[in-house]
Amino acid sequence: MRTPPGVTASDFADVIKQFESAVGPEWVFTSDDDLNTYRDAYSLYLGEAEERVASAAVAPDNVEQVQAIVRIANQHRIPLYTISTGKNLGYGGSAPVYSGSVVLDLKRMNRIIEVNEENAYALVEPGVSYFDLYRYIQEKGLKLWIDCPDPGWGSLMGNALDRGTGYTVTHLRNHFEAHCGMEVVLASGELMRTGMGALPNSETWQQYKTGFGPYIDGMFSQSNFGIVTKMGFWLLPEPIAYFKGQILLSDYKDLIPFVPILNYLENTGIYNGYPDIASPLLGVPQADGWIDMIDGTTKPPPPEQLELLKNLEFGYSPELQAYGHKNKIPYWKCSLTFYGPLKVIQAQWDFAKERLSVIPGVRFEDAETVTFPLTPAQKEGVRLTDFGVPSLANFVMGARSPINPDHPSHGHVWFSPIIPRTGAAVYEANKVFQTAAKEMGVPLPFGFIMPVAMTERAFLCIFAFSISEDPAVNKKTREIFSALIDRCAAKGWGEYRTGTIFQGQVMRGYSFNNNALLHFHETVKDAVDPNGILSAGHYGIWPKYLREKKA
Amino acid sequence: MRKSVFTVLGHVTLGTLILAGANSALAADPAQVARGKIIFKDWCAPCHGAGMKGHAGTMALGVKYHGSLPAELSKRTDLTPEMIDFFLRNGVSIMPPFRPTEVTVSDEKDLIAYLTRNSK
Amino acid sequence: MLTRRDMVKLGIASAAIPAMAGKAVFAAPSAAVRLHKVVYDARIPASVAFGNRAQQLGAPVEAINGDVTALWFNDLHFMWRNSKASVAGLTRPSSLFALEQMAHLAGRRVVFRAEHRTQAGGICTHRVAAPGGFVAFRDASPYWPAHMAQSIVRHAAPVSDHMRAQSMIAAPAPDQNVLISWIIAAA
Amino acid sequence: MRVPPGVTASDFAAAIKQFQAIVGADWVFTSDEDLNTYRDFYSPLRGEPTERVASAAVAPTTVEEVQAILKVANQYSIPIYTISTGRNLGYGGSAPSYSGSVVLDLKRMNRILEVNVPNAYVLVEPGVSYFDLYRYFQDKGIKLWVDCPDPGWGGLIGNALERGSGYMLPGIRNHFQAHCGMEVVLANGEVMRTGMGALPNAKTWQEYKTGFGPFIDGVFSQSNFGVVTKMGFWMMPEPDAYLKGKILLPRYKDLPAFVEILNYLENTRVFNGTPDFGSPLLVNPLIADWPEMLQGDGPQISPEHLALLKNLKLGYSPELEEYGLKNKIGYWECSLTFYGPAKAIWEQWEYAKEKCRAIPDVAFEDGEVYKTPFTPEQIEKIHLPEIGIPSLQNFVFGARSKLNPNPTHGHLWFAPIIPRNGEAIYEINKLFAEVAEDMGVPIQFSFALPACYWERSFIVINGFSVTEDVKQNQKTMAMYTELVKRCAAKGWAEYRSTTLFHDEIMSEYSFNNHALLRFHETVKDAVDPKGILSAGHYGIWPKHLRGARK
Repeated sequence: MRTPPGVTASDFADVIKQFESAVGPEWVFTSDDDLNTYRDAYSLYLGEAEERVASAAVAPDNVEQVQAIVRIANQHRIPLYTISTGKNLGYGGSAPVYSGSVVLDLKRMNRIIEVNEENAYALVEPGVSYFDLYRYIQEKGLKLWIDCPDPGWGSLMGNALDRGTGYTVTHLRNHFEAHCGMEVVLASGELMRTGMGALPNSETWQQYKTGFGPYIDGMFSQSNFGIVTKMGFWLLPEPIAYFKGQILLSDYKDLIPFVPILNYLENTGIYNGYPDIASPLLGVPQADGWIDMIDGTTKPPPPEQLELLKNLEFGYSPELQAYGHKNKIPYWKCSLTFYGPLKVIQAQWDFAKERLSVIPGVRFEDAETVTFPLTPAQKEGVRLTDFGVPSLANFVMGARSPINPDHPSHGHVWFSPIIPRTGAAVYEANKVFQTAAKEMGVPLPFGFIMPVAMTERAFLCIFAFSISEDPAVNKKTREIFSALIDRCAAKGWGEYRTGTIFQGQVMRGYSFNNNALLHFHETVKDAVDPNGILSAGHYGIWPKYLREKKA
Repeated sequence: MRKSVFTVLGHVTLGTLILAGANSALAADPAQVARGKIIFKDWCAPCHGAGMKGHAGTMALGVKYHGSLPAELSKRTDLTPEMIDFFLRNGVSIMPPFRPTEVTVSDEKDLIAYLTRNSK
Repeated sequence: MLTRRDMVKLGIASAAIPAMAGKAVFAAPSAAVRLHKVVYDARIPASVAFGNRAQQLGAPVEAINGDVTALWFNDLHFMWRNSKASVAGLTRPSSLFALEQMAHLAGRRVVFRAEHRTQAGGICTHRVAAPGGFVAFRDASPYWPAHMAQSIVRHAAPVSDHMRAQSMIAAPAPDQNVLISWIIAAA
Repeated sequence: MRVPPGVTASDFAAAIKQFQAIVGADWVFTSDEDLNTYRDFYSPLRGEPTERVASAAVAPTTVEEVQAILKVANQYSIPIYTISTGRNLGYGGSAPSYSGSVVLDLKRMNRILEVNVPNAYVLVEPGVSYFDLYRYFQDKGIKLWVDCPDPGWGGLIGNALERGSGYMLPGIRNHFQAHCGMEVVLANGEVMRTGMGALPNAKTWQEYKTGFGPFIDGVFSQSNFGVVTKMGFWMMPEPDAYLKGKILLPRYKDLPAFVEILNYLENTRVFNGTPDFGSPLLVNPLIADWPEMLQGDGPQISPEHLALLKNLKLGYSPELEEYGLKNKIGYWECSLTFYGPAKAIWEQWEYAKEKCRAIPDVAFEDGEVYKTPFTPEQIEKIHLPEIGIPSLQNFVFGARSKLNPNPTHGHLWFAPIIPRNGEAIYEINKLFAEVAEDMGVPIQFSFALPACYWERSFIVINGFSVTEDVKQNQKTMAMYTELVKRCAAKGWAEYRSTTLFHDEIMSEYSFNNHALLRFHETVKDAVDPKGILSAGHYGIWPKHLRGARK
C-alpha cells in the first residue's frame, strides 16, 4: 500500500479508514489500478521515477465531507492535493505537485446550484464541467451562453481558479474575472464565504463581486490557501447576432502599425469578441483552422511556398514576402468577432476598417454572419467555442491523423509567457524562442509563434511541447522548457500559468526585491494552513515544514 | 510504470479469442445498453463520435485501421470488456485515463454493455 | 459697517478690519502680501456688489457661478505654487468649502471668515469667526457687501496664529441664505 | 503634545524625532493647528470627545521614507493610519479609524510615473489626484480620458482601494477593477510588487493583472494589510463620439419590466456607459442633473403638481400617476450613455428603444450624438465625469435647496447593495420609510432610486446630513445603525461606509460565525504582527486591540 512521505504506514492505514467512514469505502481509492487513473496523462516525467503520483484518492460528495476529510488530514498531517474535474491537461492534470499526496477529487460534487436567467449567472460546484452546464442550459431552454475554453470537459471552477480563458466576449472570457462569489473550506476545516456571500441569506452573492472589506477571492486562485467548494459565474445573455471580419496584412512588419489600432478598437469596445491573429503565408492557422489542417482538409502550402519557408530569419525572408504579394497571400490575418445587433455591428466594422486602412496594402473580408438561436444543424458544427458551445474538437492536435499517421504524441505541455502588447514584442519573442530552439535542438511546433489576445490589453504567446514515450526526449524537452522560462524572465516576460513541475522555477523568477512576493505568500500560507496539508508546492508555495527540507 | 499498450493488447487479444465464442450467448440487458449509450454520448462521443471532422478518436482510429475496422467505436463488433477497461483506465496517446469518479464502476459496466452489444 | 467702537469692543487695536482679541491683530497691509484676486458669485446680487467694489478699489476680480473648479484649476493651483499672495471672496459656504479643501492641499488656510445671514424680511446679521466661536458685529446698511470689500481689499494682511488655529472650526454652514466673506492666505 | 494610546510619551517623542529625521521636521505635524486639517470635516462626532483625531501626521515623499517610517512605527508600536489625498469625504475623510493614530499622509508622493498612450495605461503614486492626471493629459495633448468620481479631487489610488466608482465604461469606472499592478510596503517595511511587477524589470506590469500564483491585490483594498505606494490603471482612449438617450416610464409599476430589459442591454453591451435613474414626477433628478439642479433653482413645477407631492405612500398616489399620464411627465426616467463610433452608437440607441417599446406608453428623449473633440457648448450640456473631466461642481450638494430641505455640515453615505431587479427598488424604499417612521428622522428623498455604478448590481446611496446639533447627529447615527440591521435582515449589506460604522457592518457579514472576519484576522496577525497599520479599518483590529471593538 502506498504511503505519503513522512507518514507511517500504520498511521496512514488508520487515516484511510477514517476517510472511508467519511465518504464511503467505494470512494477511497488505494489500488494501483485506481491510482493509475490519477496520473498526469501528459507528464514530462512519463514513466520515470520522478513522475508525481498519488498515494491515495478520496472523492467527497458534499461540503461536509470535504470538511471531515480536511480535519482528518490536519490531525494526521496528511498532504492533500485538490483537483476538480482533473482535466487541467498540459498544466499538470490530476497528479499532485508533491508526489505521494492524497488527491482530493471533487468531481462528484457536480451540482448546478442555481442558474438565474434574468441576471445571467450560475452558481456551481467544482465537479460541474462546461459540458454539464451547457447541457443543463439546453435542457431548460434558457437564453444564456457559457464561455468555454477549447476542451469542454474541464471544470468551470478549476479553469477559473487556474485563470483559464475562452473565446466569446471580452468582458466574460477571462474566467477568473467573470466569477462572482466563492465558498471556501479552510485548512482548519472551517467553511467561509466571500463577497456578499458572507452575509447570511444574502440576495446579491452573484451580483456584486467585492463585498465589504478586503477582497480575498484572488488568494484562492493559482494557490493552496483553501479548497474552493462553490463559485458563481456571470454568463452572457444570448446575443442577437454574430459577425466575424478578417483583416489581411501584406507585409511582415505590419504588426507594428496594426497592434496600436487593435488596442484602440478593443479598449473602446468597438469589437467585443476575440481577435485571432495568424499567418497564412507562414502556414500558421487561426484557432478554427487547426482541425482542417490536421485532418488534411486544408491542403498543405504549395511546394514553392514550402521551399521558401525553409530558410527564414524569425519568420521572414524578402522572397517569401514577395511570394505573398504575388499570390495575394497575407503575411498576417486577424479575425475580429462582434456580438450584438447587426446594424450596430456593421457600423462598428466599418469604423474599424476605416481606422485600419491607414496600413498600406491592408484588405478586409466579411467572413461570417450568424443570428441566434443556432439551428440544430448549426449546433452540429465542428468548433463552436465562439458561440459558447463546448467540444473536444481541438484534441485532434497531437492525435494520430492524416498528416501525422505514425507518431501520435502522448499529450503536450503548454509554455505560455505574457509578452508586451506591441507589434515589436512579437518579433522579439520569436527571436528568443527560435534562438533557444536552434541552440538546444528542440523544434518549435511552428515557424512562427503568434501572439494570442486571450485577455484584454495583454498578449500571450502559447505553444506546446509534445510528450514522448522516450524519457530521453522528454528530458530534452524539460531542459528547453526550463531554459525558455529563464530567457523570457531575462527579457522581463513571465508565464501566466505553467505545468506543476515548472511552477517552482517560474515562481522563483517573480523575484522582485529578493522574492518579496513569495515570502508574502509563505507568510500567509503558514498562517492559514499551519500544518501545510493543502496542495503542497502548488505554484511554488511550500508549507514551512517542507521549505526547510527543500532549502 | 504504465503498462505499454502493446503488451496488453497482445495479451488481451489472445484472451478474447478464447472467450469470444462464449459470451455471445449472454444477451446484454437492453436497459443497461440504453444507459451505456448515454454514458458513451456524454463521455466518449466528443472524440469518438460519428465522422472524422473534429473527432480526434474517430480520426485516429480511421487512420490506424484504414477501414479494416470501423473508425467509430460504437460500430465496432470486436470490442471486449478487457479492452474497453484498459483504454478507459489507461488512456492512449492523447486520450487521458478516466477516473472512477468520472466513469464510475457501474457506469463502466453499462458502457461495456453498450459497446459490446454487437460483439461477435 | 464695523465701527471703531465695535473694534475696540472686539479688542482690536488698530482700525484694521474685524480681527480677533488676543495676541496679535491684523497688521496694516504690508507690501509682501499681495491680494491676488477677489472672487464673487455672479448669481448673487450681494456678491456682485462685493466684486464691483473690490474692482473699483483696483483689485483683480473673477466671477464664478457657484462652481470653483475653473477658478482653482486654471488659476489658484498655479498661484498657490508660485507666490504667497492671498485670495479673497464673498460666496456661498459650499463654494468656500470646496476651495478650502484644495487650499489645504497647497498649504493655504482660510485666515478670515465672516458669516452674513439674511433673515426673513431681508435683514442681514453678521458675525466673524474668532477663537472659540463667532463674534457678532453690526452693519445694518444694505451696502454691507461694499463695506466688506473695502475692508478686505484695503487691509488684507497676514494674521496671528490664533486666526489660523480656528479657521477650520466652522464647517460648511447652510448655504441658501448665508454668504461668507473670506480670505485664504499662506499658512 | 498628543500621544497615541498605549504609547509612552518618551517613546512617542523618540519616534517623532526619528520621523523628523526621515522626512524633515517641517513634514511632521504635531501642533493642534496642523492636526486640525487631519480631522473628518463630515464627522457627526465633530468637536465631541469621541471624535477620532490624529496624534501626529507624517508626510513622506518616497517609498524609502515610507519604509523607514514603518520600521520606526514597528519599533515603538506606533499605530499608523494611511491616507492618500485624504479626500474620502463622507466615508471618514483623513481622520483615523483608531483615534490617536499617527496619520501617514501620502499626499506628497504625487508623481505620475508612466503614461503609455497606445496601451492606454498609467502608473501613479498615491498623491496623484484625478485633477493632476487630467491636467497632465491636457498639457500633453494626450487623447486618454480620466474616469473620475464626483467630486474629482480625490486620488486614483485612494478611491480605487476604497472601491469607488466613476461614470464611464464598466471595466474602467469600477476603479479597483480598472487597476493593473501594485507596489506595497508591508508592515515590516519590506517593498513588494504584485502581478507581473514581481518580475524584475517587468515589461507587462500594467498589461496583465493577475500575474503568476495567488492574485493578492484585493487583500490591500478596504483593508489594513499594507501601504500601497504605486498602482497602475487602465485608461479609456478618447472615443469617436458620445450619446445620451433618456427612457421615460409612465407608470409607477414599470420598474420591474424595465430593469429586466436594462439588464439584457447592459450584459450584452448594447450600451457601455452608466445608467442613471430619476423621477420627473417625484422631482428626483438624475445624478447627471444634480449640479445644474442645485446651483440653479431647479425645474419649474406647477402648484398642482407640487400639491400632489404631499401625501404619497412610497412615492405613489393614483392621482399623481394620473397627473403624470395626462401631462406626459414620466414617473421614472433612465438615461443610457453610449461611447463609440457615431453611427454605431446611434444604432445601439435605436436597438435599446426597440427593446423598451415592450413597455406600454414608454417615451424617449433622443440625445444628440457629439463627436470628439467636443465644443465648449457641448461640454456645457454633459455631466463632466461622463467625459473624463474632474470637477467640484457637485460640491454644492448639501446646500439648502428645494431638493434638500435640511441644512447640512456634509453627509454620511448609507450605501447598501440591493438585488438587480425592479421589486427590490420598492422594497428598499419601504424599508427606509419604516425605519424613518420608527425613529422619527426624515429621509432626504420621497423615493430613493438605485445607482448603477457596478454592472449587474444596484446600489442605493442615501446621504444622511451631519448638522451642528449634537442631538440630531446622535439620532442620525442611531438611524444609520438601524438601517444596517434591517437591511442585513433582508440579505442586503453595504459595499463601503464611513469609518465610524466599519465594525458594525463587518459584523453583519457573519456567515458561519464570522468566518470571513476571523480569516481576515488570521491574515492580519501574520502580515502585521505588531498591528501598526490602520487599526480597526473595515472592522479589522490587531490582536492586542481586538477587545476594543464596540
